[in-house]
This record gives sequence, structure tokens and C-alpha cells, in this order.
Amino acid sequence: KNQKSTVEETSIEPKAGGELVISDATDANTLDPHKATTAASMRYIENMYSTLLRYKSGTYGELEGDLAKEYSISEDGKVYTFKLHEGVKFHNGDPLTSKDVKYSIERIIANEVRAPQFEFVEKIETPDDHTVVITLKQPVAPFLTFLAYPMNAIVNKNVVEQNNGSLDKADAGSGPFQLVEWKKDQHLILEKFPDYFVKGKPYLDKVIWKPIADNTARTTALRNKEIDIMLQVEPQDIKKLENNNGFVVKSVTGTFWEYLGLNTSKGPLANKKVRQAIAWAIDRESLNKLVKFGQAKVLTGGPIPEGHWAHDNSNIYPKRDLEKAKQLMKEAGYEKGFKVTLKVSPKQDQVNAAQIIKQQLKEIGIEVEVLTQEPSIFFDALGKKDFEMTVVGWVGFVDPDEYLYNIFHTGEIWNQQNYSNPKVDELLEKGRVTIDQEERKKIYADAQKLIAEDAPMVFLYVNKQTSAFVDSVKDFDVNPTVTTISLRDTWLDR
Amino acid sequence: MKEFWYRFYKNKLAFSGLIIMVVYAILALLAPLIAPYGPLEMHPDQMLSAPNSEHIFGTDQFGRDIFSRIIYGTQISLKVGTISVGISLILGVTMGVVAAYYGKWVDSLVSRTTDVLFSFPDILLALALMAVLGTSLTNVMIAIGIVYTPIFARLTRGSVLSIKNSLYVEAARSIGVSNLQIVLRHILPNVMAPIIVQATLSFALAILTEAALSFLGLGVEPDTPSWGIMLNEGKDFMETAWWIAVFPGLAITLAVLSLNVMGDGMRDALDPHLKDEVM
Amino acid sequence: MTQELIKVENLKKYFESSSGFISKEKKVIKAVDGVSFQINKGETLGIVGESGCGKSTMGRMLMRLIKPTEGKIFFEGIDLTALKGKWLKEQRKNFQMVFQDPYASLNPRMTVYQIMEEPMRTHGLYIGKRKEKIKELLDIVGIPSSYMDRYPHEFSGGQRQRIGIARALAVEPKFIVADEPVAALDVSIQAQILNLLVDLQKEYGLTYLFIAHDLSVVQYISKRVGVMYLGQIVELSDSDELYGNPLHPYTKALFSAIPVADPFVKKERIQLYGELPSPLNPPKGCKFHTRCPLASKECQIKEPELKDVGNGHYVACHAI
Amino acid sequence: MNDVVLKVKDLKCHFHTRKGIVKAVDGVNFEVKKGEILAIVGESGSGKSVTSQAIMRLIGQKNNERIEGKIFFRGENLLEKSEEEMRRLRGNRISMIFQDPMTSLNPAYRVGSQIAEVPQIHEKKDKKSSWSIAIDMLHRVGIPSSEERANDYPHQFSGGMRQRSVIAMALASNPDLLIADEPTTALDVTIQAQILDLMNDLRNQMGTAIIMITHDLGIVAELCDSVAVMYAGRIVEQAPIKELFASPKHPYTRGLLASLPKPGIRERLTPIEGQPPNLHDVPKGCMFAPRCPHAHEKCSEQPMLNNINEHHKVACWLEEEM
Amino acid sequence: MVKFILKRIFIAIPVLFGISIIAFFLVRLVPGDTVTAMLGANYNEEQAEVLRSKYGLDKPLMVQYFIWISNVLQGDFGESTFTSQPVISAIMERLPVTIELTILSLLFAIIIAIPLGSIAAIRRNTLIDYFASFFGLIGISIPRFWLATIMILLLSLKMGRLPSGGFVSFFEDPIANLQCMVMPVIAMGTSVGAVIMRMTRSTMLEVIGQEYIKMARAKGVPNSLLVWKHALKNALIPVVTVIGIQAGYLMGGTVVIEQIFSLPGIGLLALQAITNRDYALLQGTILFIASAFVIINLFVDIIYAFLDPKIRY
Ligand SMILES: Nc1ncnc2c1ncn2[C@@H]1O[C@H](COP(=O)(O)OP(=O)(O)OP(=O)(O)O)[C@@H](O)[C@H]1O
Ligand SMILES: Nc1ncnc2c1ncn2[C@@H]1O[C@H](COP(=O)(O)OP(=O)(O)OP(=O)(O)O)[C@@H](O)[C@H]1O
Ligand SMILES: [Mg+2]
Ligand SMILES: [Mg+2]
Ligand code: NI
Repeated sequence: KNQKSTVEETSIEPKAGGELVISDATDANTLDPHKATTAASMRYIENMYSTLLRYKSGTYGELEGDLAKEYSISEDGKVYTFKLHEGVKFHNGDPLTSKDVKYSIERIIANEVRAPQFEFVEKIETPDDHTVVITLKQPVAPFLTFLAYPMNAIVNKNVVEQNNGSLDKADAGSGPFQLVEWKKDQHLILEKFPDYFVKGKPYLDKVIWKPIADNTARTTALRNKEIDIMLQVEPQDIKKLENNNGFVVKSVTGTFWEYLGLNTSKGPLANKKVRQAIAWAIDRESLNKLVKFGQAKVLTGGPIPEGHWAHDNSNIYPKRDLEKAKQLMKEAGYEKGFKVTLKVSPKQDQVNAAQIIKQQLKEIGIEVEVLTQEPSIFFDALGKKDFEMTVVGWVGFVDPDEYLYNIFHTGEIWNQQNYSNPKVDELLEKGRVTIDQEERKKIYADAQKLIAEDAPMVFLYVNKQTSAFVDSVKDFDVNPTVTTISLRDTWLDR
Repeated sequence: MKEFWYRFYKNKLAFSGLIIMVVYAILALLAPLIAPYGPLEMHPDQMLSAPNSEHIFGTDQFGRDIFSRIIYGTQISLKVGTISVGISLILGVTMGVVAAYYGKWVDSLVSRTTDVLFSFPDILLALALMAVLGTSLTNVMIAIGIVYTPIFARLTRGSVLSIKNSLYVEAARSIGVSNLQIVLRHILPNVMAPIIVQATLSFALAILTEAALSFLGLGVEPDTPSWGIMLNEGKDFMETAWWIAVFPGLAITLAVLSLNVMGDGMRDALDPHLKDEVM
Repeated sequence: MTQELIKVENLKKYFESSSGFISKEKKVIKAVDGVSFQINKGETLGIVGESGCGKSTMGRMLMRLIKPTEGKIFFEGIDLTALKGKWLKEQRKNFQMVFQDPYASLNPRMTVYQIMEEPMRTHGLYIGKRKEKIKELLDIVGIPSSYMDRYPHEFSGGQRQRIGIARALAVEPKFIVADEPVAALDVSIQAQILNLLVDLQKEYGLTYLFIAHDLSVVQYISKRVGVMYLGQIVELSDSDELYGNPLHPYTKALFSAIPVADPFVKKERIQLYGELPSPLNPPKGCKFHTRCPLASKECQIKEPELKDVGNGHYVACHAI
Repeated sequence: MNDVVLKVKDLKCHFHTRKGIVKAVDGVNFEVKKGEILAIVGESGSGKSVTSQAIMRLIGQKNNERIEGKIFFRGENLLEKSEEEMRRLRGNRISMIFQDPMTSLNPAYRVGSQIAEVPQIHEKKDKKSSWSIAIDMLHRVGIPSSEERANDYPHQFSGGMRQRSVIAMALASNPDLLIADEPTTALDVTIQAQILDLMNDLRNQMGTAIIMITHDLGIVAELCDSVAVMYAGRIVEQAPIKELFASPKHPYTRGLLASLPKPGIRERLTPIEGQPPNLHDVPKGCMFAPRCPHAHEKCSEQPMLNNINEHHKVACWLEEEM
Repeated sequence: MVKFILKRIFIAIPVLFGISIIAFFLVRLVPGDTVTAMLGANYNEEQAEVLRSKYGLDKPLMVQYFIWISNVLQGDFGESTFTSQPVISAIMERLPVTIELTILSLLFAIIIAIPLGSIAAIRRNTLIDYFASFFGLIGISIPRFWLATIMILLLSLKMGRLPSGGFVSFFEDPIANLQCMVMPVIAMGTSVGAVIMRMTRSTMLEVIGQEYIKMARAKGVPNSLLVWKHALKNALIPVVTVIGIQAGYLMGGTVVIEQIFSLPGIGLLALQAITNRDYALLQGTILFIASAFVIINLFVDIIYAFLDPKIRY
């Protein structure tokens, strides 16, 4: 079915016009690209703003120019030169120039939220209105990826100033759609920006975003055709929607992977053998089946999923092996098992996984007590490393560095498991400054192997990224990175 | 008292409510004997199977037997009901008696405090308390207990105020009976009727509140077979696997219903106006 | 010869109604406003008056159920108003009350035995032989002692009133305040209770303060009778003297208003106009002047004193 | 002037309760003439109120209430009338006053409008003229400054004023028959006297027939023309007032009169011993027999209410034998 | 009357004060603080300190409370730490939705409950009485969120008549507005209606047993007038109190219902504020909801006074 609709999409000429209603589970907190942290905010922002580069539709991790017509990188990987498209206009009619690019990057750094991505920027120069030269202190391998990140958007300085520095509810963008109205928790209305610099795009006249939190309500809304696109389809609803005529359900392996985190600081879990025993004792297939209805992709090695260039296909834990697990427990001196607590936030899938893990670990003598905690308390506890086990997830996004560095490098803030392996540290540091992709691929493959063997986390699976839509929606790309910028190319066959 | 039981017994609806609650209590006590499976026992190969001879209420997402979980859930719900109502009963009745009996500023203080607590909608207050206390069965019971305290305080205060000036209390005072004795022997036994009725109703509310808290993810530990949690888990399967939500839903509704008819029946049985009427 | 048991001096009770929450003006109900009398041992003093004139309030003050605002109550020479706590409890044995409403004055959740035992337990009396004593008391008031384990609602009004009397007798009091004890009863039962009270008085030398609004009952049972109006005693005298020769215009009107159960007697009725004034703001001067057929200027200004007109007949009226 | 307004024949009112049938009224006969005041006396629970409410057909609607017999009001049997016909009579030709003035007025409406409702309903008068009738009625029952007081709510009235308002309501349509069920029991003697005078005037001026229900023999003696003594759902004696007081025949009537304290006499009262019967299980035969000092074998049979002279009837075997 | 209202207002003041104390300290007792929640990925002590002093969170609690309450008294509820929006405007934005939902649910409940309760009382032990009792019991026994989900499946999905959720302002499109209110209103109103119905039934039963109703019947008042004029007004007096209490509960109940039906109201805001540890917003919403309850009940008392002349005069 999916194939069929893809074939159709390519064979017909796009039609302009129409109004599209799209629904996400939650609403954004802010429209300010440089402050936003949630995916919901990102989806609004990426349709309102342009970035220097962008992800290529239908790929995972490949980039193409957006505002940048072309770009070059110096030999040493420290100087980036971007040529901008000419005649680009902001929604208020102001021209977009290299000054705005410089201003935006400086604003990102000032706003702190994503400052670390630009911490090695030495200077930004604007030799003319359409040229930007960024000089780094040292090579940063994922730098282009960072620039393509939808929330590292180019904003209009004037608008920022008009709004006293806050873009929470304002539109300072130059993207395909412009803001009409945002009523929090009700709707966000975007309309076509007629002066969008890519001629002929977007096709849609209007896009309406509606947050619907309740799952039943959301699928019902789609099936009643109150909405055209539903993002983030839950695994259990996939079958249900596929069985309906007139809808397309499209899935790709995403970047959101879930794991069983093991705090390596203290107790039995500090023992590598115990952690490995746990890794062997977990039945990922069964978890996938029960929790995700078989819709997720089981992780038997490192966390970077199939389809990503940095995926490592060494099967370290190919199948559950209780014998091995028990053996390892015995070697570690915990033949009789022990008790641990497992903290989890009220996210239903993770709560479910925790319950099953509890049952699975019982078989090697580990008694797990599951504690659900209200999200902010939970994340607070994780940050303070105040947990023994946890089931939680991580959005890897695009570059392998984003996948691994912050969570596995010694001492990094998100290294909640308190994991430390000098060899891994070395590899991760190296991967950061290596520009050549082939070389990086090897580095990250090694790192993933080491990490999987050390098992500070038991990688469970990568979730699919699934959207469902009415079949008259064409050229809507379901991207692993959860972006929806393809709305720029989407059209309605009505 | 005999009269009361007789009239209660005659009220078929209320009496069947009592019977149902007794059955629930038996189920709770004998759960391990009655339930065919363990409440946590998973059968991955039988996930989401519809009611059949092996699993008469079907299974849930993990292949756990719904019937068994409901039976074990009875333990939880009755425990939540009993203990949280117990807490509010003890706190509320004490507050009410003290306020009404001592009057003056004590009364003002207690009354205003109950007014304040009363002003917070039950779910919201329970939610905030759960956030403070952290999720666990004990905390659910404490939170619900606190939330329903003001009702009992008000009710008790009102009843005590009306009885405080009754002639028989005056008679006891004229004899020289001490305040404590008056409260214990004369006032409490005579205000218990409306309080007991309220207790059955609050019991029902407590079950519902636990369910709502679990629905919002702030209830008991996640694999506890609480009716509320089961309901919440089943909510998303309402269409594909209705049995997951429907059976615990029915269990809740039936329990709440029974408690309510019991409460109503008790009220009627205690009401002297209805004494001589035909049934 | 006759010994004084109770002496009341200038007794007052003002109730403050606290409705003046914002405006600080407090409303005062002068329920009892300066009453003095004494009762001799073994005697019955009857009190009559219209509803709301303060009869019950006075009775409750004598019982020390409420604290007088002013004035003194002497019981066998002891000032009850000065007593507190243990001392008061000790004295409570000596005076008891029988209430108007036999339906409301017995705790519906206690058996007759429990009701009767409570005063004994409170005062630590008859330890070990309470049951016999209760039987004896029930016998005296004419309730079969086999009914000891029944609840009040299983008895008729007259029987309940007997239980109430038995309870009062349980501590062997010297003085009983009977607040309209027969008002809720049928005529045929009323006579039974009145007989019982009279018998008890004879047998135990009890002293009664008998409150009622049925004048013939008061006349029958009391040696002396006081007539109350708006918190004050307006006339107080030997009962036969009072009934034969009422002096106060209010007493006269009151007596003339009572229907006599004899169709052959036709009597002149003194019509009283207007309603009983509210005790919240009673009239100045003589409180009766608003309804009095004899009212003069003086009555509006000056409050009359209760003065002896001979034969122990006291009247508070300027016209006498 | 001798026309009969109300004639009650063999009236029975039974209540079916769980404990059995309560024969609250069990075969009652009497009649009231124009301008006559008939007293019905009797102890609490003897069926006085049930009788009066049966005449008004205020009971008999529920399925546990059974009314039998005949009630002729100006020749028409009320028990055969439809509810709507009955409604048009109530408050119009037959009025009733209840015992408790504190609860007989609707607390939520002005006194005046509650009285004005009567002409509004029965004579289809408009609001304004009804209101002036109400004021007039209040004035006639002796409420001072009735124009203003008509605007008051019941709780602003004293007990006596409330009872007078209830009477005003009952009289607003000049009824042929007024049933007063213990209209003064809750009132003070001085107020009671005013009310009794009011009723006496009414009878004298309008010729209204009145049934006065009471247990106060004083009221009976002072106000009424004839009297019916009820005991446990039956009339045991009926006579003109003077005759009854002069020569009571039934032992119960005698007992009643004897148990009243007499002015100036301090001798021991002679009460009727025992308690009134429990209507759930009434004794067979004469109801009064268990308390009767003269009871003998014959009393196990029910005595009939027989005339001993033209006006005096009594239901007792003793009289039968004489 | 004026005196009565003033008195009620005077009583409300300490209650509101108590509410503010509980709203404030309860929020502060909740573990995890706004700054950690805000910084999220970028948490570090220094920044946290900066933010804490920016929001005055480094001061002692009592001081914070007094600053907050004195600002509140001047109409300044502070700013949401998450959206930097003034709390008062966030609340005002959402208020219409919650108010509409509450009022419609209440109206729905009252329109069903009062006639049904009255008729059930008059026709005691008849089919309609049994039906009413059944409705009353089911209504209070069914969890709201369960009813809501079932309704979405039945009314919206299977019948396709009603939108499954979302909100359209009444001023934009009245019909669409009412359509999207139908299910939430039923979900909220049913239990409230059940409670009001039961109350109406029992007070009505009590009232029709009163002497003055008998008196009115003896006066020849027709049955319809007897019920709807003489009895109902008196029966309504206690019912009004219950309605007040229920109105308050309804505002709280919106937490669940707004979530399910994606209605942008106060309840949803409160829930988000709890998750985000958005102190100012949470304090604001809690204070607001609880005060609304107090104010509603103040109005109820005034209505009460209108119904009950004993209070009015
Ligand atoms: N606790 C109280 N608070 C305020 N006022 C009171 C209180 N008790 C009695 N009163 C008032 O005091 C006055 C006298 O009341 P009391 O009960 O003594 O009258 P009474 O003569 O016994 O009347 P009745 O014949 O009706 O029993 C009344 O106006 C009454 O309203
Ligand atoms: N609806 C009813 N159901 C059952 N029994 C009733 C009902 N109404 C009255 N009775 C009984 O009928 C008997 C007569 O009652 P009724 O009210 O006529 O007495 P009464 O003579 O008016 O007494 P009182 O002087 O106390 O008013 C009583 O025993 C009463 O309990
Ligand atoms: Mg009194
Ligand atoms: Mg009666
Ligand atoms: Ni019955």
C-alpha cells in the first residue's frame, strides 16, 4: 500500500492551493527558534523559517542548501564560506542578507539553549550581503548538520527588536509559510508566503496545526477527516489505520531509541558483568512485540539505527541468552540476584517496557521495583544520577556525534549512567574533529561496539517514525528526524 | 438498630448493594485462590486475546489475564477506599466535633480551613498532593484521605451543632456528665448515621479518584493491578480490544453503584419519615 | 418552721445575638431581666407566662446549664453561681430537671438501663447495686422493670416522661425543675403524671419549680405561683389567692383568656390587643404598658417594682 | 336554617403499612349544619386529623390509603367526585386550617400573595383585585396595617399572626364549611382567645359551618355547639355541648372530664389508667374496654353508636342496658 | 440583604487568603523546581543561580510568598517561567473556554436534573422515578474519562456527527463551537446532573411532605402550580448550594476533560503548569480555580438569599 501511494506521488503534477490540517500530540511552548526545545515547536518553526542548509527529503542525514546557494569548507575544516540566494525576503518584506545570518548565530549563542553547538565559532564575517564566512577554532565534524538544524534558523533582526528581543509569539522568518494566528493549545494557522524565495513553492495556501493530546481523539479526528495528517502515530494504531481505506500510513525508522539505563556509579550495576548479564537477559524481540506491536526496530548492537550511514551492524546481543546471563551473574558474584529500583516517567510505552523488564529480569534473580515518577521529578532525578535503573529514550537526531558524545563521554551532563571508558572517550573526541565520513564511520562503529559491550545502557529498540494521512495528501515526506519541512513540497490532490 | 437492619434488609436494591460489596470483599481476601493466573503473569503469545475459555475476560497487551487482574484489583480498590475513607473519617470527624463542640475561634479556624480545602476541586488537590508526596499506593490513600476530609468535617460539625443543643444532651449536662463523655456517648452515636452514609459515598468517590489519578499517570505503581490503571491502559484499545477497558470499567461502576445504593438504602433506613410507609 | 431551699436574687440572662458582624452594634435579648424569689423546702413554685417570656431560660439557669449574666442563686445557702468544675458537679446531684418534650430528652440510642445508669455512674452512686436501684426507680414511676433493655422509641409519650422523671430521681435530688412536663401529653395521661409528681413530692419531700402555660395545671400543683412577662415576674402569690384575686392587669387578662371546661360558666373576657413585644427591644418603663388597658403616663417611664400588697401577694404595677 | 352542610356516613380510612392495616378511622358518622360549630375531641392518634383530611380528600390518593363510606357535602358525595371537581371545591366551598401555623405558610412567598392566590384560582380574579381581597381579609382577621404587612414573608410574622393569616386564607372565598384542625394548640392563651373570638364572629356573621378539632375541652365548652368524642378511630359519644358536660355517658368521656384539674380543688386527680390502643393491633370489641373501669363480658363485642335521646348518642354497652 | 452579602464577603476573605497560602506552599512543596525544569538539557549551577535570582527563588519562602501575594493583590500574577507570558493573560486567554464548558455543563446538568428530579419525587415509585434513580446512580458511578472515550468512539467515530475534539470560538462559528462542546459537556455534565438530580429528588420529596404544601392543596391550588410554584422554589434552596459546589468541582474536572477533548482551557493549563513546574503559572491557576469556587459560592449564597426570604429580610 505504501509503495503504491509513493508511486502515485511521483507520477502526477503537483497542484497548487488548498488548506491542510495537521495534528500533533502537543502544542509548542514558544515560536522562538533559538529558545525552543520541543519537537512540537520545531515543527512550527521549520515551516516559518529558513536555515542555511536543510535535510534532504527522503534521506536520513544528507544535507542540501537552503538559504545557502553553495558553500565551501577550507582544507583544515575550520573556515566555512556560504553564498546566499539573492532576493530572499523576510515575511515582513525586509531583505535577508548575510548580516541576518551573523546576527542569528550570535543570537543563538547568546540564548544559551544551543550555544554548545557553536562554542567553537571564532568569528563570523560578512564580506558582502550574500556571503558569510564562519571561522572555527577547531574542526567540528557535525557543524553543517548543526546549521541544518531547523531551529538554528535565520531570524529578522528588526522583528526581534520590535518584539523586545522575544520571538515567543512572533514571526521573524523567511520560510515557506507565515504566521497568521497562534492560539495556544487550540491551533496555529500558517499561510503561504507569496514571496518565498523558492519559486512556485509552497503549494498549499494554508496549513492549520491542531494539537490533540488524547490518542483516541486524534485517530478519530483523522478517520473523520477532521485532520489531514496525523503525526506520531502510536504503534498500536498503525494496523487499525492501515485497515482503513482512504488513508496512507507511512513509517520510517526514526531517531528516537529507547534503552534500559543502568547507573554504573554504585551497587551491583557498577559491575560490568552484571550489566552484561542484564543485556543478555532482556528479550528485545518480545519487548518489541508487546510494547511496540513489533513496529520498532530492535537494537542488538549500538544505538545508531539502520539506514543511517553510521549504523554498525555487529550483532552483539543477537538473541536473549538466559544461560549466558546466569553465568555472568555467577561470575559477578550475584548468583542469588539482588534488588533494584527502576524509575520511569509516566510515558505509557516506557512504563509498559519497565513492567516487562521486571518480569524478564526476575528470571536471573534480579528483583525490580518499578517507580513511576512525574516527568519533571523523573528527569531531575536522572540529571542528578539519582536512580539505579531507568527506562527512557533519547532522540539521536542526525549526526553520530549527537547520538553518542553527550551521553557516553566521561563527565558530560547527559551521561546519566555515569559511564566512563577512556577508549570510548578517545574515539568520540576523534569523531568530532574528523571530517571524512568513511573515517568517522569506522570510529563510531568501534565506539558503539565498546559501549554495547560495557552496557551502561541496554539498547532496546529504535522507534519508527510514523505518520498517517488522508490519501489526497501528496509528497509529504515522513522524515526520520521528525521534521515536517516537506510541507513545503506537499500538495493536495483534491 | 434491629429496626434499621430490618428496613435495610427490606430494601432489595440496597441489600443487593451490600451483597455485591461482600462478594467484592471475599474476592479481595481470597484473590490468590480464585484468580486463575497471577496478576503479573505475562503470556506474550496470547497478547490481546478476546475473552475465551482460557481467559474469560480476555487478556491485555502483555497477555495478562484480565479476570485475574480484576480480582487482584479488588484488593487495591477496597484498600484505597477503606484506608483513605478511614483517614478522612478520623480527621474530619475529629475536626467537626472539635469545631462544633468548642465553638468560638476554634470553630472559625476549623470552618475556614475546611472552606479553604473545599475550594480546591478534588482532582486538582489530589493531583497536587500526589505531586508533593510522590506516586505510591500509600500516598494515593493519603492524598485522597486529605481531599475528602473537609466533607466529613462539615457534615460532622453540622450534625453535632444540631445535636449539641438537643434536650438529651442538655439532660446529660444537667446530670453533670463530662464533656468527653457527652461527645462519646451522646453526640457521636447520634451523628454517625449521616457520616456512615457519607462514608459509603466517599468510598465510591475514592475509587473513582484513584482511577482518575492513575489516568493522569500519578496513581499507584504501574504494574499494580488497580482498576484505574487497567482502565487507563485499556483506554487506547477501546476499539480493537474493548475488553481491556470494559471489564475494569464495569468493575468500578458496579462497586461504585453498590456503594451508592447501600448509602441511599442506609439513609432511607435511618430516616424516620419513611418509617410507616408501604414498601 | 419552713426552711428556705432556693433563693434567687435579681437573676438576669442577656443573650447576645452576634448578627452584628460588621456593624459592631450587638443585639441583646433580655430573656430574664431581674427576677427574685425563694422556694421553701417541700414547696412547689409554679411559673406561668406566655411563650418566650423566659420561663425555660430561668429554669436552665437554676440548673446551671447556662450562666446567669447577673444575679445570684443560693441553694441551701450556697451560691451556685460561684461554683465551678468539681464543686459544681458535686452540687448537681441535688437538683435535677424534667423536660417538656419527652421525645427529645431521651437519647434515642441508649436503652432505658443506660439512660438510668448514666447519672449514677457520673456521680459514682450505688456501685454494685445499680440494677436493683434502677428496677426500684422504674417501679416507683410505674414502668415495668422488664422494659429496661428497650429503647425510648418503643415507649409512648407518657411512659417516656416517666422515664425522664425516674432519671431525675436517680441521684436523689432535693429540688426538681419541671419545665412544662405535661404540655406534650394527652389529658388522660397528663393526670397520671401530675399524680406521680404529687406523690413523689409527698414521699421524698421534693421541692419543685413547675413551669407551665396551662394555668389550671399550675394552680393544681403549686402552692405559690409567679406570673412572668417579658423576663420579669409581674405577680407572685399564694396560688389560691392569685386565682381568686388576680391584681396585675396582665394576670387578669391571662386568666380571662383561658377557656374553662364548663359550658355553664360564661365569663367576661379581657381582650389584650397587640402582640407580645420582642425581647430584643422591650418597651421602656413597665414592659406591659403597650398592651395594658390601665396604662398611664407613669407606666411608660418608670418600671414598677414588685411590692408586697399583703398576705405574701406581690405585684409589680403602678395602678395597684 | 336547619340545612345540613356536611353529612358523613360510615367513613373508614385505612392505611396499609408493613406492620399491618392501620384503621385510623373506622366507621364514623356525623353531620354539621349551617352556622353550627361541631367539636371533635379525642386523644392524640384517635383519628381526628385523618377524618378531616378525608373530608377534604387530601388523603386517599396513594395506593396504601383506602377511604370508604360517604361524605355528602350539600347533598353531593365527595368521594365520587373527580380530583379536578374536588380541587374546585377545596379552598373555595370547603376550607381547612391546619394545626401548626409555623409550617402552614409557604416560607418562600409573601403572605399577601398566598392569600391572593385563593381568589385568583377560584374566581379567576386578576392580580390586583386579588391582592386587595387579600389585604381586606388580613384586615378582617385583625392584622394591623395590613396593607404593609401583606408584603411580609411568613417568618416576619409572629405565631398568632401566621395563624390569623392562615384563617384569612381559608376565609377568602367565604366557604360553606371550615375545618379547623387544632388551630390554636401552638398558640399562647391570649392569642388563642383572639382566634376563638374570630371564629365565633365568623359563624355568627356568615353562618359558616365549622368543624373544630381539638383536644382542649375548654375550647369545646366555650365555643362549640355540639361535640363528638373520638377514641381510636371511632366516635364514642356525641351530644350538644351542655348535655355532654352535664351528663357524660361514655366512661371515656367521663374519664376525660375527671382527669382535668378543677380550679381551687387540690384533691387527687382521677386519670384514665393505661394507654390508648396501638392502632396496629386494636382490641376486639370495644376499644376502650382495656382501660374501662366498668368493662364486662359484653364489651368483647363492638357497641354501636346509639341514640339515648334525640341529640345524645353514645357507643357503650352500659348505656345499652340501661 | 446588603448586610448578608457583606458578611459573606467578609467570610470569603480569610478563605481566599488561606487558598493563596495553600496554592503557594503546595506548589513549592512539589519536588523538582522550575529552574531545573526550565534549563533542561543545559542545566548548570551557575545558570541556575542566575535564573533563581532572576525569579526571586533564592529568597526565603516566606519572603517569596509575601512578594507574590502583594503583587497578586495589585493584579500582577507574575510571568510564566516557560512562555514568559504574563500569567494573568495566559489565564484570561483560556478562561472563556473553561467558563463556557463549565456553564454549558452546568446548564445541561440543571436542565436535565431539576425537572427529572422533581418528576421523580412527585411520581415516586413509578417507572420515571426508577429511570431517574438509575440515571442518577449510573451518572455518579461512571468515571468521566471513560465516558468521554466511549463517546468519542460512538458519537464521533461511529456516527461521525461530532468533531472528536478541538475548540472553535463561539464568535467565529457558533454552530461549530456548540458542536465541539457537545461531548465534553455531556462527559462533564452527566455526573453533575446525577448529583443535582438526586438532591432535587430528595429535597422535593421532603418539601412535598410539608404542611404548607398540604395547605396549598387544601386551598385548591392545581397540581402543576403546586409543584412548579409552591414546592420547587423551596426545594431549590438546598439544591442551589449543591449546584454551587458542583460548579466548583466542574472547574476542577476540566483538567481531565480538556485534556481528552483538546480544549484550550484552564484545566489543561494547570496540568501543563504542573508538568513544567511553572511556579507562577501554577500558583496563578490554582489560586484562580479555587477563588472561582469561592466566588461562585458567594454568588450561590446570594441567589440562596433571593430564594430564601429568611435571609433576605
Ligand atoms: N440560647 C439562646 N440564645 C439566644 N436567645 C435565646 C436563647 N435561649 C432563649 N432565647 C430567647 O430568650 C427568650 C426566652 O426564651 P425561653 O425559652 O426562656 O422562653 P419560655 O418562656 O420558656 O417560652 P416557651 O413557653 O415557648 O417555652 C426568647 O425570646 C428566646 O428567643
Ligand atoms: N399516612 C398514614 N399512614 C399510616 N398511618 C397513618 C397515616 N396518617 C395517620 N396515620 C395514623 O392514623 C392515626 C390517627 O391519626 P390522626 O393524625 O388522625 O390523629 P389525631 O387524632 O389528629 O391526633 P393528634 O391529636 O396527635 O393530631 C394515628 O395512629 C396515625 O399514626
Ligand atoms: Mg420553654
Ligand atoms: Mg391531628
Ligand atoms: Ni415500607
